[in-house]
Amino acid sequence: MKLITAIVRPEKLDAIREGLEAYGVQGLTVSAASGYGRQRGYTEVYRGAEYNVDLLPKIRVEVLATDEQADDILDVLIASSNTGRAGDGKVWTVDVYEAVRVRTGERGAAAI
Amino acid sequence: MKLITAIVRPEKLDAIREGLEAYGVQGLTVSAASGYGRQRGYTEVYRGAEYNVDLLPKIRVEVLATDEQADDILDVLIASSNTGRAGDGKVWTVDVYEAVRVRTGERGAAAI
Amino acid sequence: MKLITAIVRPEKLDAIREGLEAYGVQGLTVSAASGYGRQRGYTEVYRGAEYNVDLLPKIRVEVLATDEQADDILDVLIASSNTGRAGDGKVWTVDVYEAVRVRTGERGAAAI
Amino acid sequence: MDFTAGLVWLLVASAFVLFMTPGLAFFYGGMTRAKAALNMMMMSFIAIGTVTLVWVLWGASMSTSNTDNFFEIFANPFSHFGLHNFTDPADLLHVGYAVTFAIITVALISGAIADRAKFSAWTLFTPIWATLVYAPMAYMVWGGGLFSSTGWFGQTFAPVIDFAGGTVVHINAGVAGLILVLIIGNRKGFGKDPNHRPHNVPLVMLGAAILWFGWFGFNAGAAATVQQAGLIWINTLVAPAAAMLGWLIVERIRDGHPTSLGAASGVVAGLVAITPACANVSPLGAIALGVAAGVASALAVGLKFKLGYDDSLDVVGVHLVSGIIGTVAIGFLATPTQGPAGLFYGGDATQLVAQSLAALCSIVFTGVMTFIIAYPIHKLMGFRISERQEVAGADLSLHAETAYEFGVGAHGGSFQPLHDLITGKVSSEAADEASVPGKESVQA
Amino acid sequence: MDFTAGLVWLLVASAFVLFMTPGLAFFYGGMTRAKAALNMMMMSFIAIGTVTLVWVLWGASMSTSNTDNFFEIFANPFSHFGLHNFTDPADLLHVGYAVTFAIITVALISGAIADRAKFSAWTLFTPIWATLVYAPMAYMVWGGGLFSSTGWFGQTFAPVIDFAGGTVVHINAGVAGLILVLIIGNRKGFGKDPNHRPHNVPLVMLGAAILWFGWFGFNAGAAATVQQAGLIWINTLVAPAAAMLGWLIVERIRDGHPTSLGAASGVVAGLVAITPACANVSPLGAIALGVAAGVASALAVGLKFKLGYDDSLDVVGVHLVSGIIGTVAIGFLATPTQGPAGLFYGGDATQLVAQSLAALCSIVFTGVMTFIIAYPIHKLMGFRISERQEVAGADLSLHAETAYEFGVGAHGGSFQPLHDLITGKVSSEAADEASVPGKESVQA
Amino acid sequence: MDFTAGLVWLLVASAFVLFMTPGLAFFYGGMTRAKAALNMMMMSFIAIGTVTLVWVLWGASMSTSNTDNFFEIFANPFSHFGLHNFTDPADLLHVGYAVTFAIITVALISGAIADRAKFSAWTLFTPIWATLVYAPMAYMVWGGGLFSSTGWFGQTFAPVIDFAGGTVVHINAGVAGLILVLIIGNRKGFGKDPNHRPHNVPLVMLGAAILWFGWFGFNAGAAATVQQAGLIWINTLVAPAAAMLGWLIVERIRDGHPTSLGAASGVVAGLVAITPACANVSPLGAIALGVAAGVASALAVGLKFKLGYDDSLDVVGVHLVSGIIGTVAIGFLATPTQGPAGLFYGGDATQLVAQSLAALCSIVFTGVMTFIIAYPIHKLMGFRISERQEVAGADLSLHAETAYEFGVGAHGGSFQPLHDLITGKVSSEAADEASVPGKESVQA
Ligand SMILES: Nc1ncnc2c1ncn2[C@@H]1O[C@H](COP(=O)(O)OP(=O)(O)O)[C@@H](O)[C@H]1O
Ligand SMILES: Nc1ncnc2c1ncn2[C@@H]1O[C@H](COP(=O)(O)OP(=O)(O)O)[C@@H](O)[C@H]1O
Ligand SMILES: Nc1ncnc2c1ncn2[C@@H]1O[C@H](COP(=O)(O)OP(=O)(O)O)[C@@H](O)[C@H]1O
Repeated sequence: MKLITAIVRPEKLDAIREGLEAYGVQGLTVSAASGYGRQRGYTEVYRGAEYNVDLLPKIRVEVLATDEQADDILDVLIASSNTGRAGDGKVWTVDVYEAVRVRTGERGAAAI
Repeated sequence: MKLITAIVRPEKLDAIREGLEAYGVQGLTVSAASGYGRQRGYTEVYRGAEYNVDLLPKIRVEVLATDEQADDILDVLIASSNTGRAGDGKVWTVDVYEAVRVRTGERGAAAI
Repeated sequence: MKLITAIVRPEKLDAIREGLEAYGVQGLTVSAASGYGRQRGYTEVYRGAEYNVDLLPKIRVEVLATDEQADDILDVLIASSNTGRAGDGKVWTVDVYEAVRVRTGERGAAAI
Repeated sequence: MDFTAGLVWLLVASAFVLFMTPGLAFFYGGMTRAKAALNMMMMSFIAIGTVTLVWVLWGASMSTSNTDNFFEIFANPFSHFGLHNFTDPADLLHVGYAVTFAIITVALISGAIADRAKFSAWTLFTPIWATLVYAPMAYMVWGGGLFSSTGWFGQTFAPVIDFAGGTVVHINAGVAGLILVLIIGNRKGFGKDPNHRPHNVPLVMLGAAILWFGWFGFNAGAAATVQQAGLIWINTLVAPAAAMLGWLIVERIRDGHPTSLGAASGVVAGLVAITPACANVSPLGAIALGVAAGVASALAVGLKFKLGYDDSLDVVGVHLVSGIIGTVAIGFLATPTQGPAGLFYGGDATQLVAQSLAALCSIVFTGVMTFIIAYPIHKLMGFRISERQEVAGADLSLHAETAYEFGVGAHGGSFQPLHDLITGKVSSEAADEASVPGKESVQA
Repeated sequence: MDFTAGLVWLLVASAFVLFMTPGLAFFYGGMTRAKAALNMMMMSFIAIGTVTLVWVLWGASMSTSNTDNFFEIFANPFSHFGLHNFTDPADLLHVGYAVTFAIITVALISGAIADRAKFSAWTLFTPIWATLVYAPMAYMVWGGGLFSSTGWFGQTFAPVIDFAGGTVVHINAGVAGLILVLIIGNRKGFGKDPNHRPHNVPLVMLGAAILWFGWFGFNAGAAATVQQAGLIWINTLVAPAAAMLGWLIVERIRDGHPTSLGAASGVVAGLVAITPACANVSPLGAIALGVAAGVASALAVGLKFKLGYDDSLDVVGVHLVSGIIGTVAIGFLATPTQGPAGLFYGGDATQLVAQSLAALCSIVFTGVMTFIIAYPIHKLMGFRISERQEVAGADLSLHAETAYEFGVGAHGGSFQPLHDLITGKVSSEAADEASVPGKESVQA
Repeated sequence: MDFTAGLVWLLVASAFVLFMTPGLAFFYGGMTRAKAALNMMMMSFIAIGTVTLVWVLWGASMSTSNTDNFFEIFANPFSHFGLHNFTDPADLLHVGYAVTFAIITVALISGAIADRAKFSAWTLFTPIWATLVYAPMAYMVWGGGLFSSTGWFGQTFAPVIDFAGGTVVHINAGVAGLILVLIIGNRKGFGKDPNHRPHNVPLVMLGAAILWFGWFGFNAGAAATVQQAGLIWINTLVAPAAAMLGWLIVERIRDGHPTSLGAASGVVAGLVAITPACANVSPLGAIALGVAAGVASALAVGLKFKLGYDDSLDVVGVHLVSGIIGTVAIGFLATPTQGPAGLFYGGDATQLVAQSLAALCSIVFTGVMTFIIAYPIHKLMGFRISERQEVAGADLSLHAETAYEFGVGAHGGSFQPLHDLITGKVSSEAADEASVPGKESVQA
C-alpha cells in the first residue's frame, strides 16, 4: 500500500474531491498547512508598511491506496490541483507497512 | 522503527491516551484533520436548507515506536478508538528511516 | 528521496527557516500540532484550581529532500531547534517512493 | 433654548439609533462566512458615510414638510440644503434623529447580497437609493406627503399608521433587497454549500443585542407623552420576547432543536413587526403580534430555498414579512385609545384597508425605483464580484484583509496568495511568481 | 402627561438595564468552553423571553404594592394581570424598569450550571422561579412587603436598605445557582480538565463592559434627586474600579500575575457589592467596599474546588459573596445624610442587625424555594444533559450549532458527526452509517 | 434638588463616555496580535481603576477652579480631597463626567506601546501621569487656568476654544504615546513581521462603534442649550462620516482597496478632529474638517515606518495629527454665531494664533512632563518586557492567559509551555523538565 500526500492550494479542494471520486477513491483526509516553495517572496503593503511574506496557506490531502492504484491516484491529484503556476505544491508517496480500518479491524488492501 | 498514524474520532483522544499510557508509550503527537470514508453522505437541515456534508472532523494521532512495539501499539490504538461504526477511522504504519530526539541528539530506538 | 518531519517548539520556526535557507533548502511545509514526550506533567494553577496539562503546542515542519541532502538537513533541523531541554521534540525521516512538483509534473529529485 | 426633557430623550434616542447600524453590521457580519465578514460590515459602515452626507446636503430637505413638493412624493431638496434655514432651536436634533433612520434602512438592504456584491457598486448605490427611494418614502409617510393626513392617499383612505417605520424602513429595505438579489443572482453554492452557515454566532447575538437596545430609541424616540413612551417601551420589549419564543418553538417542532441564530432572528422579527404598531397596540396585542411575526418569519426564511432566490441573510424573510405583518396588523389590533380602533377592538375596516394598500404601494414604489437604480449600475459597472473573488472571499479580494488572524501556528498571513487579485498589479514576472491562474483585473 | 426629566432618565435607564442581560450572556458565554458558548448565551436570551411574559402577565402585579397581599410575601397576581388597571401615566415606565431587573436576576443563575443543563428544563425553570421566587423577593423588599417599612420585619427590626438589589438580585441569584449545582452536579472533568478555561476572554471583557455601562441605569435609575443620582453615579464607578484593583492585587500576590478574567470579575464583584449600598455610602466608603468585595470574591472563587461543588462561572463566589458583603456593609458604612447611620458613622447596630437578618432570610427563602422548584424538574424531566451530549458540547447537541466556523481549511461543517444526536432521527440504515455509538434520544 | 433635563443628559452622557474606554480596549485589542490582545485591553481596564482612584482622591480637586492654584497650572489638590466640600447638588455629576475624560485620555496612550510594555510599569505610570499631566491640562483649559479666559495665555492671546478636548485629550495622549515609544523602543519585527496585522478586525469595528456611540456624550455632554446640542450631535455624526470616506479614498487610490481597518480608523480620526471644534463649526464645516482629518491621518499612519518609531496602533497618526488639525482648524472654520469667527468667516487671525500656540504649548508641556515621569520608571523598573516574553506574547507572559481557546482539536491549553515564564518559579528539577531556555524572572 501507499500513502499519497499532496500539499496544494486550498481552493483546489473541491476539484480534488471531484477528481478522486470520479476515479473511485472512497476516502481521504484533509488538514491545514502552510509553506513555501519557489513562489516565495511576496511583498505586501499593509497600512503603509511593506512586508515580506512567504508562508502561504495550503491544504494537505492524504489518500491511502493500494500499490496498483497509487500511480493513478497520484496522477489524479496532480491533474486536479494543477494551475501551472508556482505555488501549485508537491505530491509525494510513501510506502505503507500496514493499514487497518478501525471499525472492522480489516487489514491491508481490505482496509482501504 | 515505525511511525503509526491514526485518523480517528476527536472524542476518542482521552481513551487513546489512557490506552497508550497503560501500554507504556512515552509520547505522542496530535493534530486536527478532517476527512471522509464510507460514512460519507449526511444530509443536514439548517435554517430550512438541506446540505450534504461529508468532511467530518477527525484527529490525527502519531506515535513513533520501535519495530517490536509497533504491532502492539497498533492494536492499542485500534482497540481504544473503536466504536464499531462507520467513521471510526484508519490507522496505518510506515517505516521510519531515522529518528532523533532533538534535546539530546540520541538516534534510533534510543530517541523514542 | 526522504521526507524529514520535525515536531518542535513553535517559537523555533524562525530559527529553522534561517537554518534551512542557509543550507539552501528551497521549500518547506509547516502545520500545527500538539503532543507530549517526557516533558509531560505540568501543574498549572488557574483561578484557584490546579490542572495537569500535558498536551503542549508544537509545530510540524516537513522537508522533502534528496537522499544525499537528507542527513545534512536532519542535522540542520536538530541544530536549529535544540534548546537542550525536555520538550525540544522529535525529528524523523521516512523514505519517499515518489515526489512530484504539481506545477510542472517533474518527478523525483527534480521535483524538490 | 434650555433643554426640555423631551428633547434630551430625543438626543439620547438619536445616539441609540445610530448605534444600531454598527449593531446591524455585527448581526450581518457574524452570519456570513468568515471570508466575507469584513465586506459585510463594510457595507453598513460605508452606508453611514454616504447616507450621512446625502442627508445633510439634501436628504433632510427632501423629507421635511414644506409647501414646495413634487406630487406629494418629496419636498424641495434645496430649501434646507446643507441644513441651512432651519429656525426652530430643536430642528437639528430632529434632523439628527431622522438621519439615523435613513442610514439603517440603507444598511439593512445589504444583508440580501452578502458575499458577492461589488463594494464600489454598493457604495454608489447607497446615496442614490437614499435620495430617490428612502427620502421620498419618509416624506410620504412622515413628512406630510402622500400617505399622511394631508396627502391624497391619507384623505382618500385614511392616514397610514406607521409610528416608527414598518413601511418606510422595513418593507422598503426588504423589497430593495429582493430586487438586488434578482439582479445580481445567487451565491455560488447557494442551498448546497454547508459553509454558508454563520461563522460567528456570538457576533450575531451581539448585533441582535445592540439592535434591541437601540430600538428603544428607534420606537420610543418620537413619543409625545409619558404614557405613550411607557407603552412603546413595554411593547418594544414584549413583542421581540414573544417573537423569539415563537421562532424557537417553530424550530423545536420542525427541526428538533431551538438555535441561537433563531433566537437572534426572532428578536429582530419581533422588533420589526412592532415598529409601525408600537404606539397603537396594547402589551397583550404586542405579545400576539410578536408571536405571529416570530412564527411567520421562521417559516418564511426557509422559503428562499424553495423559490430559489438567495436572500442571503433573510432581509426578505425577516424585514419584509414581519414588516408587512406589523403594518397590516394595526388594522386588527389598534386600540382605540391611541387612534382609530382596529377590527378586533370594534373599529371598522377603514384602517385595515389603508394599511394594506399603503404596504402594497410601498412595495411597488420601492420595487420599481430600486430596479431603476440598480439595474443600470449592474449593467454599467457590474454589481457582482467575479467568481474567483467570491471563492477567495470578498474580504481578501475587495479589502485585502482577513477578519481574523489567530494563527498560533505558522501562517505568515493568509492574505498573500491572492496578491494580484488584491492589488491588480501583475507584472509579467510577478505573474509567473504569483500563485494566480488568471489576470483578471480587480476593482473593490 | 409631558415628559419630566426624571421620567426620561427612567426610560433611558430601563434600556440600559435591559442591555445588561445580553451583556451577561457575553460575560458568561466567553467564560465557557467554545463548544457550549451558544448554549450559555441562550440561557440568558431565553430568560428575556420567558420572564418578560411572566412579568407582563402576572409578575408586575405580584410585586406591586396594593392592599391585597399574601402574608406580606407577594401581592395579588390578578389585580394588574396583563398590565391592566394601571392609572398613573408613568406606571408602564416603572413596570418596564422593574421587568429588566427580573430578567437579569434569572439570567444570572445560569452561570452556575454552564455546559451541562438541559435547555428545555432551564426554559421551564425560568418562568416558575421568576414567579415564585423573584417576584416575592421584589415585593418583600421594594413593593411594600415583609422587609419594607410597612412590613413586619421592617417594623420589628428596621426597614432593609437595598437600593438596587443586593438581596433581591444578587443574593437571590447566587443562592439559586448554588442549589441548582447541588441538584444537577458537577461538570465532567471539574477541577481537572484545563479545557474548562474561558474560550474567549475578549467576549468576557465585552460582557463586563456592557454590564458596567448598564449598571449606571441599574443603580441610579431609581434616584430621586440630583444629589442622589450624582452620588450613585460616582459610587457605581468607584466601587468596581476599586474592586478590580483588589482582585488583581490578590492574583498578583497569590498567583504571580494579574489576569484579565480577574479584572472583569473584579469589576462585577464591585458592582454587585455597591448595588444595595449605592445611595447610602460616600465615595470613600465605596472605595473601601469595592476593595473588600474584590478581595473577598477573588479568594472565594477558588473555594469551590476545595468544597467540590462546580459553580462553573462563579455565581456564588461573585454574586452571593459580594452581595452579602454589600448588604451587610451598609450596617457599617451608611452615612447619616442618606438614612440611618452605620456603625462607623456613629449609628447603632440596629441597621446592621436588620441587614444581616434580611440577608439570612433571603438565603433561606430562596434556597428552599429554588429546591422546591428545581428538584421536581430534575426528577421528572432531568435537568442535565447526557454525558455524551456534554462531551460533544451543549451547542451541538442541544442547538445543532457551533459558535464559530473559521475554517479556512477544510471542515465541511463541524456539526455533522453528531447528526443523530442532534436530530434524534436514527434510521436503522443511518444508524450504521452514522458515527454514533448509541441511540440515546435527544431533547434540547 | 429635582432632576433637570440638562442634568439628566449629563448623567447619561457620563455613562456614554465611561463606555468609551472599554470600547477603546476593543479597538486597540483587535488591532494587536492575538497573543497580546488581553494585555492591550488590560492597559485600558487598569487605567479605569487607577485613574478613578486618583480622580476621586485628588484629581477632581486639582482640576476644579478655585482661588488657590499653582501658577495657573493646577488647583489645590486637597480642597476637595476625596470629593469632600462640594456644595452644589450637581457637583458630583460634574465630577462623574470629568473623570471619564481623564480615564480615556490615559487609556489612549497605551496604543502606542502595544505588545511590549511591562504591565506593572504601565500600572504605575497611569496614576502619576493622570496627576501630573492630565489634571493640569484639564485645569489650564477648562478649569480656569492658563489657557482659559481668566488665565495669562487667554488674556494675552485669546481663550483657547477646545470644547471637548482637542488639546486636553487628544494632543495630550498623542504626545505622551510618542514619548513612551521613544523611551521603550520598537516592537521586535516592527515594519517587517506581517503578523503585526490586526488579529480581530470585527473587534476593532466594535470598538470604533462603541467609541462613536459614546462620543455623542463626550462632545455633547457639556452642551448648554438645545441649539448647541443639536449642532454638536450633527457635527459628531458628520465629521467622522466624512473622515471615513476621506480615509477610504486615500486607501483606494494609494493601495487599490478600501479596508475596514481604514474605515474604523477614519471614523476615529474624524471624531478626534471634531472634538475641540464641535460647538463652533457648521455641519458643512464639519464635513470639510472630517475629510481633512481622514486624509491627513490616513497619510500620517504610514509615516511611522519611514521615521522608524513604532507607534504601534497609531496614537500619533490619529490622535495627535487629527487633534492638531481640529484644534487649529477652529481658527479658520469657527462660525461667528458660537464665538469669535474664524478666518474663513471674516474673523481675524487672533483665534488662529491662540489655537496654534495652545497646541504647541500642550505638546511641549506634555512631552516634557511625560518624559520626566516615564524615563525614571524605565530606568528603575524597566518599562519593557524581555524579548522572550514578547515572542511568547504579553498575554501568556504577563497575564498567564490566552485570549482565545477555540481548540476543537487537541490542545490541552496553550499557555503551558511557558510555565516558568509565567510563574517565575523554576525549581532545579522543573528547570530540566520545563520547556524553557532561560531562567529569566518574570514580573507582570
Ligand atoms: N522541499 C519541500 N519540502 C516540503 N514541502 C515543500 C517543499 N517544497 C514545497 N513544499 C510545499 O509545497 C507548497 C507549494 O510549493 P511551490 O512553490 O509550488 O513549490 P515548487 O514551485 O518549488 O514546486 C509550499 O507551500 C510547501 O508547503
Ligand atoms: N482512503 C483513505 N485515505 C485517507 N484517509 C482515509 C481514507 N479512508 C478514510 N480515511 C480517513 O478515515 C476517516 C474515517 O473514515 P471511515 O468512514 O471510518 O472509513 P471507513 O469506514 O472507510 O474505514 C475519514 O474521515 C478519513 O479522514
Ligand atoms: N513517541 C512519540 N511519538 C510521536 N511523537 C512524539 C513521541 N515522543 C515525543 N513526541 C513529540 O515530540 C514532542 C516533544 O517531546 P519531548 O518531550 O521533547 O520528547 P522527549 O523528551 O521524549 O524526546 C511532543 O510534544 C510530541 O509531539
